[in-house]
This record gives sequence, C-alpha cells and structure tokens, in this order.
Amino acid sequence: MKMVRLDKQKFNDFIRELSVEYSVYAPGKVSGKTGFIPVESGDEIDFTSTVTDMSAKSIFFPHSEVLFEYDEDGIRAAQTSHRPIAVWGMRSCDARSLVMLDRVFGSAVQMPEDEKFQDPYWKEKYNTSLIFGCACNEPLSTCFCNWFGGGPYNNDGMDVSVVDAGDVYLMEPVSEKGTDIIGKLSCYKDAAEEDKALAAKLASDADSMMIAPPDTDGLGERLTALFDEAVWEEISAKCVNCGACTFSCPTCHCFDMQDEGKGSRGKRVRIWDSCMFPIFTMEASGHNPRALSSARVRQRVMHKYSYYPENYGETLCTGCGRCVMVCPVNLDIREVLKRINVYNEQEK
Amino acid sequence: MSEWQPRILAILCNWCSYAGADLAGVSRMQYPPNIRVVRVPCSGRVDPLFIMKSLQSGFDGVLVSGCHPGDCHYISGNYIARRKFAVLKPLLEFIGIEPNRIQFSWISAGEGERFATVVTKITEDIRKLGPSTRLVKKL
Amino acid sequence: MTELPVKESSGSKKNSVLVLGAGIAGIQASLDLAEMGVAVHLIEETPTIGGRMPQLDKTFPTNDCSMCILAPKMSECVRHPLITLHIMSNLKEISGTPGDFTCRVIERAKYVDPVKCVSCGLCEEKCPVKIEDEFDVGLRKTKAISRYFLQSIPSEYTINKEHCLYLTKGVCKLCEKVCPTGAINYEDTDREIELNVGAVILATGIDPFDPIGFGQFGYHRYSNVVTSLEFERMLSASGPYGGHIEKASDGKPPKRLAFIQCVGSRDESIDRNYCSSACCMFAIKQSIIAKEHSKELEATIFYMDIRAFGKDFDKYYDKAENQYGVQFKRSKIADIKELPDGSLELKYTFENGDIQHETFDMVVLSIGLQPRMGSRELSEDLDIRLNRFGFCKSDTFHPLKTSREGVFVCGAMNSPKDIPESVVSASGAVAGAVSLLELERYDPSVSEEEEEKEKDVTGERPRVGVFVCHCGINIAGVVDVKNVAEFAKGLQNVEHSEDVMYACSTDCLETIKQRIEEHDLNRVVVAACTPRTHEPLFRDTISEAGLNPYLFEMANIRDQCSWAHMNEPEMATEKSKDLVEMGVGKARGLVPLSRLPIDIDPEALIVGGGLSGMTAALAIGDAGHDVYLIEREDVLGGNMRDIFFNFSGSDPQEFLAETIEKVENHDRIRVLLDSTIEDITGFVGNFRTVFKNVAGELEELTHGAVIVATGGNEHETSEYLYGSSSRIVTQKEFERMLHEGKFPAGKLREVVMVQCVGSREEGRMYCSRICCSKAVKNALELRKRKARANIYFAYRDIRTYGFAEEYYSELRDGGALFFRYTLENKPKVEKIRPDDPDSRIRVTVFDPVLEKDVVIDADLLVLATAIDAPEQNLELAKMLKVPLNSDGLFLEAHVKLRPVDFATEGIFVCGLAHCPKDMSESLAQAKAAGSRALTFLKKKSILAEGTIAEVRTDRCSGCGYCEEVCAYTAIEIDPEECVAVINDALCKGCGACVASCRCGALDLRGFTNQQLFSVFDSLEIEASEGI
Amino acid sequence: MSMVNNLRKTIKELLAEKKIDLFIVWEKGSLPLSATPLFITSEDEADRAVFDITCGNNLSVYFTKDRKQFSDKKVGIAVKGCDARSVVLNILEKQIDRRNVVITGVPCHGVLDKKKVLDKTDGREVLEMIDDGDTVTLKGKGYELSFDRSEILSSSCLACIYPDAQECDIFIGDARAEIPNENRLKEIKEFEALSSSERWANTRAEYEKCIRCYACRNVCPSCYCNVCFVDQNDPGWIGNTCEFTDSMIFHIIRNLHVAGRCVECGACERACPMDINLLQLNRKVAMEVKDRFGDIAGLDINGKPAMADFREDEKQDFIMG
Repeated sequence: MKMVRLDKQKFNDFIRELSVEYSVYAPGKVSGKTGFIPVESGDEIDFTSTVTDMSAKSIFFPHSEVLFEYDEDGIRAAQTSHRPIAVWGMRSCDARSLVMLDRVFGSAVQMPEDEKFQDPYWKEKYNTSLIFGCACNEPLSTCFCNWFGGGPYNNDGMDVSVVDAGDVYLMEPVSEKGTDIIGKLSCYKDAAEEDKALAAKLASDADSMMIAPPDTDGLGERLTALFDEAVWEEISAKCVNCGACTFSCPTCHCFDMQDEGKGSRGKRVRIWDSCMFPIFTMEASGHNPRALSSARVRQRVMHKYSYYPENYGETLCTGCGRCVMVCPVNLDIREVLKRINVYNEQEK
Repeated sequence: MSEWQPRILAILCNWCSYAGADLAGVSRMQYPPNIRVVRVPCSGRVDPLFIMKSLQSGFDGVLVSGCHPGDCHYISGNYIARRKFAVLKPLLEFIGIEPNRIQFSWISAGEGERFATVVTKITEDIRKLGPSTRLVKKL
Repeated sequence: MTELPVKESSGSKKNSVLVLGAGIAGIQASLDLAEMGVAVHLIEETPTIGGRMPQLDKTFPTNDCSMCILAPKMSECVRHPLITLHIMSNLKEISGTPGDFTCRVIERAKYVDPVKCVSCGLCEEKCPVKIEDEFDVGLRKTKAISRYFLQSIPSEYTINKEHCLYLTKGVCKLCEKVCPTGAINYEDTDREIELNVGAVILATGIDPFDPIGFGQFGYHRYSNVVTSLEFERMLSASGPYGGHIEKASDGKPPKRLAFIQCVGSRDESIDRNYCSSACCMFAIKQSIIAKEHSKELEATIFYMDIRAFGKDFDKYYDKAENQYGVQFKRSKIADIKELPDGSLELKYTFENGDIQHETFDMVVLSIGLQPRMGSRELSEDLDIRLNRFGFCKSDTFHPLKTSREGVFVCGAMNSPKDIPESVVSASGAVAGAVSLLELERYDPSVSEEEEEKEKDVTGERPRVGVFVCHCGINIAGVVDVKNVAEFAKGLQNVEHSEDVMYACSTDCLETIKQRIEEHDLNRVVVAACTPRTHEPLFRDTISEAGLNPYLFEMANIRDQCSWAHMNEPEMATEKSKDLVEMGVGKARGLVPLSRLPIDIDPEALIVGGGLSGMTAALAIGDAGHDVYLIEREDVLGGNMRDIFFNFSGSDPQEFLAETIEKVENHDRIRVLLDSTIEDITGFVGNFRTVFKNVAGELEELTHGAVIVATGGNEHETSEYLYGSSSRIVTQKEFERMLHEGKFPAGKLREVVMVQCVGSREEGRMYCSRICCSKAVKNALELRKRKARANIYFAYRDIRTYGFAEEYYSELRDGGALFFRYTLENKPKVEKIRPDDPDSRIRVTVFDPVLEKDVVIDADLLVLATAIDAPEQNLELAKMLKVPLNSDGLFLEAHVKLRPVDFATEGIFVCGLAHCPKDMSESLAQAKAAGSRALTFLKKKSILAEGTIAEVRTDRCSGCGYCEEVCAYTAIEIDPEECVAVINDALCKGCGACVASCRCGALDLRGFTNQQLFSVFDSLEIEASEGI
Repeated sequence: MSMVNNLRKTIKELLAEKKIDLFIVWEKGSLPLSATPLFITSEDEADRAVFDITCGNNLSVYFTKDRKQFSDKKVGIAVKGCDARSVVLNILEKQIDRRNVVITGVPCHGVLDKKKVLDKTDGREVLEMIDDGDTVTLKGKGYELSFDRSEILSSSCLACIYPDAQECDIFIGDARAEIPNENRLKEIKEFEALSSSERWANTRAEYEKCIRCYACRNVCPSCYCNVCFVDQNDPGWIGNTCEFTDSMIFHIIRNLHVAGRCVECGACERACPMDINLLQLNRKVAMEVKDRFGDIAGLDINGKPAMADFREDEKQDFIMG
C-alpha cells in the first residue's frame, strides 16, 4: 500500500473534499471539553489533546438515540441521515474500540451464524464509515494501550492510518475503503522514502515511551478463579459507583431502553447505561443480583477482561486511560489489574 | 385557536385556594380561561418536581396556591411548602427561567375575588412572556 | 352500610338529641354527638348553618380566615348521616322528662324544593324584588329569592315570603318561569313536626348590639360611622366591597380610622353592665387587618381597658401596638361631630381630664354582644330562666346547664364568648346530654358483606366512563357540552362518554350506575361542578354500582369554568376539554382504596386530679367508660383546694367535696394518687402507659384516649418584697386568710392590691386572666368582713370580662380606689420598719388622674401573681409528642375550632394546662375534653382515612424528614430497620411528607405521584421550539 | 509534615486502643494530581495516610454506601471543614450514629481543582506537582510552571468560611473557627447581575455538557437515596436522556434535594468529567437557605435540617402580593 503526504496547509481542502460525500467528525472542543464533533473545515478541529475527553463511540452509538416513534397511526422508524460518516483523527485506542463494539452490535458471538442480529442503528452508520486514524507520537502517562495488543501506532479499526509528521500528515490506507478514498481524493502527494523512515522512527519512539505492561497473559482465567474472593470488596471499597468510567470508556456499550410518551404519542429511546448503577440489574421483583458495589465493580472488570475475551478472543479495553483520568476517587484500573496479579500469587 | 393562548397549570390546595376558585365562580367573577386546575389536598403535597414536569410537558406557566400562613387545614403543610418554593423560585430565576413563569400565592376560601385577580395577573404576565420554551421537551 | 343507630327520631329517644341553633356551637355539638353515634336534630332559624362565623373575615389571634376553617366543619355537619338538619325552623315547646322529651318544631315554608334546586341562581338574577341583605348587614341588596350567602350550606335557594311579589301580591312568578328544574313551589306551607329526643342543647347564640337608638356616636346619622360588624363585612374578601374599605360618603378608602370600644357594653345606663368579652380583640384584629390592607392607614382604638385576656391575646395586642403601630388611647369619647367633607371630629377626655379633638375619616363602633332577639319568648316557650341581661341562666358549678333539667346550653347564649369558648362549651354540653342517653359502642367499619360486593378491578385495563353535565344552562349555556362529551370519547381508555342534563339528579345517578354495568366501567369521571360539594354523592353512586368509591374523579367545568368564563364560550369549551382530559388522566391511574379499621380501647387516661381532671373523668365515667385518673399528689382537688368564694355566693369547697366523693365512689373511675407517669407510647385507641404507683412499683395501663389536665401553678414572685413580711401575701393566701378569718394583727384599714404580678411582662407575655376577677371577688369578701377597710387597686387594665364586670362596678361604687400603673412606673413597695417581719407596707403608686404619686401605708399588700405552666408539662409533652407554646402551655390543634384537641388524635387538653381560666371555664372545658374523648371511645374502631401516605421501605433511607414535617406525629423512623413507618390511624393525608421525601419512598394514596404526573402529562400542548 | 505524622499517629492510637474498627483517610493517588481514599484497619497501614492539596474527596460519602455499610462498625474519619459538616448532616439525618464515629479534623488550606491545573498547562499532562504552601509548581514534558496556590484551588475552597471541622472529636493541630471571606458570594452576585437571558444562555451551555454519568451525585455525601429519583421508573420522574431539559431538570431537582444539606464541599464539581460548574447552583441555594432560614448545612449538630423545619414568620417575598 502506498503512503501519501498531506501538507498541513492543504488540510482545509482535504476536509472540504471529504465533506462532499461524508459527514466529517473530528476532535474538537465543546464548552472546553474535547470530543468528536461534526466539522466542515479544518479550522474547527482541535487536535491538541492526545486523548480526547470523550471517546469516539458516541458518533456511532450516541448517548440517547431514538429507535422509533409512535402515534395513533402506528409506528415509524426514527429518521436518520443517510450520509456516510468519515472520522478524522481517531487515536489507535478509539479506532480499536470500534472493532470491539462492532462485534457486539453486528456479530454477537452468542448467536448462531445465520441468526446473527445486526443492530441497524449501529450498522447503518458504522458499515459505511471511513476512519482516518492518527497515531500517537506522545502517549500519556495514563496510556496503557500496549497492555492488550495495541500500541500508539496500531492500525486496527482504521481505514487510513495517519502520522503527524510536523508540517505534513503521512497517510497510509489500511483497508479497501481506505485505498478507495486515497485514490479518490486529490489534495496530497505520494510520500517520499524519508517520509516513510520518519514515520517508522516516530513509531518506534512512541513505542519506547510506553511503560512496560505487567503480565496479562491468562488474565481472564485468573479473574474467573477470583470470582468469589474478598479481593473485590477491597478493590471496590473506594468506588462510588458513578458512571464516569463507563461513559468515558470507548468500549462500554450497555444501554437501557425507555419509552417517552404522552397519551397515544411517544418514542422509544436507547440511552447509555452503566453497570456501575445499582438499578442496572434491578429486577422487576425488586431483587437485585448486584446490589453491592463490589459485585458491580467485579462485573465491570470481568466483562472487560474475562467475559468478552472468552467470547471474542481479546479484551474489551483498549488502554486509552480515560477511566483513569476521570475517576473521581482515583480507582485506577491499572492498579486493579496489578492487584489481581498480586492477589493471585500471594493471597489466594 | 387562531391566536396563541397560554396554558397555565394551577395546583390548588383543596381547602382554601380551590374553595376560593369555587367562590370566584359562584360569585360569577370573570377571569381569563387559561388556567387548568389540579386539586391537591394541601400545598404541602406539591413537590417542586411537579412544577418542572409541567414545564417540561409544555405548560406555559404554573401557579401553586395554598392557604394563607396560619390557615392550613393540615396545621403546617403550607409552611413546609413555603420553604420549598422559597428555594425553588430563586433557583429557577437564577438559572434564567423567566421569573413570572412560576408563581405562588396564598388564596383563602373567602377570597374569590383574589383568585380572579391572581389568575388574571398570572395570565397577563405569561401572555407577555410568550410561549414557554426553556424547559420544554419536544416529543 | 354501617351499624350506626338509625336516624329516625320517633321511638329512639334514648339516643337522639335536639340541638337548637346551627352556629359554630350548634355545629360542634351536633358533630360530637353524631360521632358518638347519637342521632341529632339540628334546628336552625335561618336558611343556612354557620351562624355568625361566616360573617367574619378573619379570626384573632391567628388571623385565620374564618370561612377557611369553618367550611369543612359545615360540610361535615351537613353530610353526616346521623345529623338531620331542619333549616328555617323554630323550636316551640319541650315537653316530657329528661331522657324522654317531645319537642315541637315548626319548619317554615321554603317555597323551593331543595331536592330539585341546583343552586344555579337564575331565579335570583331574574327576581325583581331587592331587599336588604341580612348577612351583609344591609351593605348590599339581595333578592326575595336568594340564598343566605354565597357559601351557604345547604346551598339551595329559599323565598322570603314577606317580600315575594307572588306570595304577597299574587303577581310575578318570574322565578318559576326561569327555574330550569321546576324547583319553585309557591304552595309550600309551614309544617309542624314532633321530635322525640333524650336531651336538648340550646345554642342560639348572640346578636350584635344595635347602636341605632343610641344617639351619642351618630350611627346612621353620619355616613362614615359604622359598626364593627359592618366593618368586618367591608374587610371581607367575599364581602360587599370585595375587601376594599370604602367610606360611604365618597367611596374612597379611609386614611384615619377610629375604633370606639364598649359600645353597648359595660354601660349601666342601658342596662348592659357586662363586658362583651370579645370586642377588644375584635377591634385589635380589625385594626391589624385594616393596616394590612393599606399601610398608610392610621388606626386608633379608644378604650377603657384593653381586655386581651385569652391565650396569646396579649401578644397580639402587643403586635398591634408595636409592630403595626395601632394607637391605643385610654379615654372617654365625649362627642362626635360630622364635618362637611364627611370626616368625623372626635372629642375625647383622657384620665387626667385633658380634652382632645381629633379628626377621623371613619369611625368603627365596637358593638357589644347581646342575647339573641326573641330569646325571652324562647325562654318562655321552653320554660328556662334567663339572667337579668337576658342571657340563659346557668350557675358557676354547672355552667352548661339551664334551669331545666335535661336542657343544656352552650355558645354565647348564656354569656358573651368568643369562638373557641363557644366550641368548648358545645362539646361540654354534649357531655351533659349523653349522660341522659343509653349509648352502645358501635363499629363504623364496612361489613365483610359490603366489601365482597365490591368489584375487583385489579389488573384490569382502565375503562373510563365520562359524564358531562349540562347543569341546565349553568354549564351548557356557555360550554358546548355535547362537543366536550364527544371529545372525551376519543381519549385513551375512555370506554363511554355522554352528556347529561343534571348529573346529580336521581335519574342521572341511576344512569351512571347502568352505564357502569353496561360498559363494565371501572373508573368514572363526572365533569360538572365542584368536588368539594358533590364528590361524596358520586362516590356513593359508583359504590352502589359495585365500584370502589375512590375510582372516581371530577372535572369542575361549572364553578371554575362556565361561571368564570361566561363571555368566552369557545375558550370555556376548550378549557372544559382540557379539564376532562386531565380528569381522565388522573382517573386512569386511580386504584381502589379502603379505610382500614383501627380498634379503639374503651378506657381513658386522665393526667391530673384537679377539678378539670375530675370533671373530665366524670364525663367519661358517666358515659360508661373506665377511666384512670392519675395524680402526682396524694390528694385530689388541685388548685380548687384554695378557692373558697365565688361571686354567686355558693361554696366552692362544698362543690369540691361533692365532686371528690363522686369521683372516688364512681365504679368506672380508678383514682391513682401519688403516682407519676414514666412513659406513654402508642396512638389513638391504643395507648400504653407505664406509671409508678403509690407503692413505687411500675404498673402498666392500656387506654384509648388521653386527657391532659395537669393544671397550673401560682407564680412564685420575688417582686414587691414578697416573702419579707407577713403583710405581703398573694391573692391565694389572702383568700385563705379571708376564709379562716386569720388576718395580720391589728386593724385592717388599708389594703392594697397589686395586679399583674409576673403577668403581661417579659418572661410571661400573657394575661393570667382570672386575677382581676379574683381580686375583685376577694375585695368584696373583705368588704363583707371588714366594712371599714379601704381598698386600693394598682392595676394595668381591669379585665373583669363577662358578668364579672358587675362586681367590679359594685366594688368601685363601694369606694375602692383604682390606680392604673404602667410597666415603666410600677408601684413602689417598702417596709415601714425594714427589719420587722410584720411591718406595715408603704406603697407608692402614681395616680394618672391626679398626675401625682399617692402614698398608702398598707396593713396588707395583696399580690395578684401570675399563673405558671407546670415545668412537668415539658416531659409529658415529649412523651405524648404534643407541642407546648412559648409559655409552656399545651398547644391545641387549632386555637379557634379545636380548642381541646391536639393535632395528634386521641389526646386532649383542658383546664389550666391549656391556659389560665376560671372555675366555670375549666369545668366546661373538662367536660368538652371528656366529650371529645368519647367521640373516639364510643366507637369500637375508627376508620383510617383512605387517602393516606404509604411507604416503600425499599426506597426509604430513614433520613427522618417525613417525621419532622408531619404535623400529626403519624410517621416514625423505625430505629431498627431505619425506615419510615406510617401510622394509618394518625395520618390525615396532607402529603407534606410525600413531597418532602427525596427518595420517592413515600406516596399519597389517591394523589400519588403517578396519578398527578399523568395529569400534568395528559394534555397535548404544542411544544414551542427550545432556545 | 508533622501534621501528617500526627494524623498517622492518631490513627494508630485509635486502632491500638480499639476505639475504632476502621479509619477512612486519603493516600497518595496513582496520578500526580490525585489522592485516593484509603480504608485503614491495621496500624501498619497508617503510614500511607496523607493530607494535602490533592485530598478533595469528601470521605463521608462512604458511610451511606451500600446502605450504611459501616452501621455496625466504629469508624474514624479524617475530615476537612466541609467534610465534617457532611458528617454532622448525616448524623442529623440518622445515616451515621454519632456514638460510632470518631471525627478527626485536619487543618485544610484548600484542595485543588484539576480543571484549573489543566487550564494552567493548556491541557498538557502534569507529571509532578510540588506544593510549598504558597506556591505550586507543576512539571511535565518540556515545561515547568509556578504560580500562586490560590489559582488552582477548587471554587468551593475559595468561598469557604469553615476550613476546619467545627464538630469533631480530635483535631490535628488547632482548629480555626469561622474565617472571614469577602469573596464568598462574589461569583454568585456577579452571575445574578447578568440579565435573565444571559444567565439562561450560560446555564444552558454548561448543562448541555452533562452526560448523565451521575459522578456529581455519587460523590456527594448528601446523595444517599437507595434509588435516586432519576433512576426510579414507577413512576419515572424525568427522562434519562442527554436532552438538555432532562439533564437540566435532573440538576435542578438534585439541587433542591440537597437544599439545606449541601455543605459546599465541591466534590461534585471536581468529579464532573465534563467540567460543569455544578457548585454554582448549590451555592446559590445555600445562600438562599442561609438568607431565608438562617441555616448553614451541617453546622449545628443539635439543629434540624432546614428543609425539615419552618418558622411561621419567614420571608415570603416570592408569594404574589
């Protein structure tokens, strides 16, 4: 595959050209917080943060999404825009998360092959999307993407991999869609050999900045073995069970459905939910299988590092570090995983 | 209806304000037909959330009325209510909800005329403000 | 439905009572009797119940709205199945013996069929005859066909036959023509009925003094001189001027207002040498209210003495003076002159003889209270005696008995009274009446059979029936009723909708029942008039059709729609649709409610063995219930043991001895002397008390009611050198001195009495009420024994209210000297020989008449010391969870209408524990407390309200806010489970706890969050775009 | 440092004398700007206890977690002035048994607000922070910044008048009583001075950010309902969507629910991942409660919470005349 270079001075042209066919999303600031926002020109993009405050998942899986509306005349599907989505500037951790989410929304492993449910709301957006990733040259101290097979220059989930090389962006298509688009757009030139060398240098520099991961092999099994252990009480002691971690997480995807209606008119809305909330598992009878905080914290950890890997062969965590940053009580997932390791060896 | 007509929810306590509203009617006092009355036992029953919900639901204004201090059929329900409103109203004004959208009054069983006056006043106030938009939830 | 005694009068004399007069006293007496299971015939002369109270705008000292507090009682009274109301009726004769009277009653013709009349008012509108409105004391006109006042109960119209053109001249009949229901009946005649009853209670009340023949103040000559009653109507928001005070001369609001006190009171020249007791407070109230209407207004009260002697009255007086700036001028009005601009020039004389002139815009005559017109005739008809002023005669020890056995009196009929005292006397009279009856305890709960008849609607989807009432043209004349009914058909869950001519008519009620059957309706909405009057009727109707009565909702499209928007028919129709939609919204979520029975233990506990406690014990014991009378001391009698005289000359000690004997020998009363209460737990009907008995052992009692009669203490003063000399004594000590004839050595020539020792000043901002009368009484006794003694009074206001005024005059006329002192200039007291414990006392007091100090070397100084609340009240109040006021006195549920009840059901108060009062008043209140307790004890069970709060314990975090905000102590936090627990017996269903519960753990049945949300959400409102 | 040593010593003593089963305190967090709660049950853990500018968490929140998890334990807790008021409030509201808690006051000179720090660094990551009492120095990749400590203090601390516990069993050092603070209501008054529509625009912009993660609620010691009203669904009080009206009403009602109960510790604002200036409304409400009812939440252990109380002669200027 060929690498191309985009002069940053031409970045606006690039976005404009992309906008002809796509709704373009890119990192931007809303009221001081960074996330992925719809843009029409490069000027609206704010690319200063390594990890945006909010992840990119809400582009495809919004916090509140109307599924359908109803009235006396019947039920109508929610109105959606049919323009495909292009996302610019997704870090490897976010791009990888989309792959993980797509498995859930599009090819749930629990279902037989011919009955696999394709979530239309996700699929419609995701399948036609175009992801321009952006490698991290300066990973943060909270980044731990290298723990689970990722890395600052990992390309999973991207259609085009982008490297910020000073005055230019170096782009390399990593999927068919990526190749197509690179072929279609006009505002860049083929990359030179030095460019490729620079990209490789930046990649290895970035990799070297990452802190060496602990041993995560067999983490799932270890967790399963600890299911009934008191360690969860210790780990969860400081957790206040808010949803800051789950809502900022690029891979958390639990939702609730609510009907909002008045008389005979209304709509059904899918809303983010969090396994941290006590009512998440509240049953109609009033019984709550995860009434205690420890059970909920365990669930979150198990889901990410045991259940999902069991089903799909990789963890449901891309190591973006957002949960580490937002946790109001500094319950650091990295510390939790280390503690699991230690507990296994020493105390069990 | 051709012209915009505000719809105002009035939450009235059973013993004083609702009786005052009845008296206004019995006395054939005329006031604007824009209020929609909900009867509750006591102003003390009124949860501030009722007011928020009504605004969200699209009412253009809300009036809550109970017995004058000291008159409460339930001894002190209106005092309990008053504390809630004393906090709610400044808070809503603080965030920028128009002050006249939500109003509180004391109307006794004998104050039919006052009821008519209060309703006239709040209707005029809200007509001036125009349709409520700030907390309305569109379905 | 229930096992209530039948209300048929004849042949059931043993459990029926006739009450004459349906003012507040008559209403209270009827309600108390009916609650005990007694059938009541309530006879009222006018076309409505309510008496004088509805004429009042506000009531003192709380400024409660009079109608707000009275209306619920009125409707309760008229709805009670055991009360038969006879309006426009007069009692003509009582024959037979106590326990078995036959009463002849004339029911006057009403000329309007009350069953057909829907109170639409068309007749009044069309009637051509204007007459003076009695209710608004002539300030506005009414018609020959009318209702007495707008909120009359019953609300039906009647024809005034003296003025009706057809009935007097045979022409007109306009009302008949316009009446939509054919309710007019010119053929109606007076009817005579005979009622067989066991006892009679008279409560005919009072009339205001009519100053018209009393030239001095220019009433009816000067347009801006009005009576206090007229002024009250002016102040009233529902009055003729809509609450705007206007001068008759020019319609402008007055700026300077004068109140002249004692018009028709304390006036020997017109044979009214009694104090009307209420007018001082009435004037203070009116001045405060007038000032509230307009801040610029200046009010001056011209008075002789301000008699603010009731509970918290002095604080009110103080508020008027210091907070509202009302001027108080102690002076005599010499003359009033009308100036050309209609203002009035008052000439008045101060105590020192100074004469002043001052101009006012309006003068209010504080008219006194006098016996009701026709009371002399009535007394002859009924063979009862009156006192010299024409009030019904009763004696000190039996204040609620008339001269005829079995006939009781209450309210202001036997002496001028304000509202709470009338209410007290009414309940008290009931105690007398029930002692003549044979009453069984009864069970008001719904029988199982009845319960089974009720259709189970749980799990059914709502099937709502809507009935939209035309109310003749009352609604249909404005609202497009058919359109509304049609609209309702389209609403979610509405199974049936129709318009009906008169929803409340018998045939329509049948229709509703049929439709419930036909369409299998499980919720009913009636869009008609106000639920405040009609909800009970419709609830009964759907109940007869097998639906739980709470599955009903009303939309008020008459009182609050068609009547209020008569000129905007389209908008009124739109509003009606919305109201129906909201009604359906509420109805959708309604669920059946039941009123759970709470068993009642038949015994009563009375705390305190003084006169009040003993009297209450006898009232309950005589009604056949066991009573525990607990007393800390080793002897019964309390403060009464120190009382030896009274004005009437009868012997208090003899009466006390009789009472103690009756109590001690009563087979229903267990006297527990030398005993102290350790703990009281439980609630109405189910109290449990642990006390330490005479042997020092703990004993436990169970009982259904508690009466607090803990009395009061004489204030221990250190003022005026008390304690330093044998010649300085309190009135209590002085009374014993008089009784025992043991006076200080030597001649007793100069006796000084100082009033208000410890009362009405910092630390005790209340009047001890009885000290003035007591001092006067003792002074008169002294006069009897030592005719040559000179008696001097140092006082602030002489408060010999009621008939005690006569004795005050007697003393004054007999030469006693009175010096008024002020707080700033109290009498000075010194011992002539400081070291001698028997020294004579030199009293220096400023005489405001002579404007100089007067020095008296007294042989005896008698101090009228205050009455204190016992300190133990606090502990008892905590145990009972009832409140004390800032003076340490027990605080009743409502100072006007529930003067012996606590907000917490099943607990009552009487005597000095409530506030200072005299012997007769204590007796009346003790009987009242007994009666009120019997309204519970006479039932085997009481029914909890249907609309009460409930807890979802899984949501409750036990923060205790609900407990704090509940005025009825109906919620407690269970200390073990840390969750709120509601006592169904005590919950009144106000919902304050529900709205105060952040956790959503509480809800109010009948007004649940869900139900109310569905009302707020029911309307389709075109939402505007958010900005 | 001696303060922290004294704190550690106190914890050890309490544990050694078996006066407590557990001590709740802060320890150094995994990030330079964070401290993290620490639950000490044995003396050897006590040396991990710290108290510094990073210790923003109001630890009293843990008493009501999992339905009063410590109800059968004797608990010691380290508190700042605001935290102490939370403890008092929870005692008044029967969530904590006074007899079972050893309130240990620590002298507070304010805690930092991470957002303010990141504003200082233009969003650059902080790798090290040094607080010398007056000046704070931040270090990161390629930069070092020093500035006045007050510039990064939480808005709650800037308005604080009770930095130290007014009700406590032990105080590490000398507790200060109420301290003057002229600027206490400055921001509120300034906001009030804006026009109604300006205020609305402002509020809307802030609360539109809300992602309904409920971190504000969950770190709040006054928010301990078993099921928060917003989570209840029979009936559902308000929607859980991110639609502005739903979020706004959630916050309005939450504010009313903590009216007279909010100790203005600022935990909510610091916890908000979307940087909403949550405390502004809380402080406005607290100001009204103080003005109208004379109450300051959690100050009087013998008092009654404001919203469970009333006085007959209260100001009622908001009632239609």
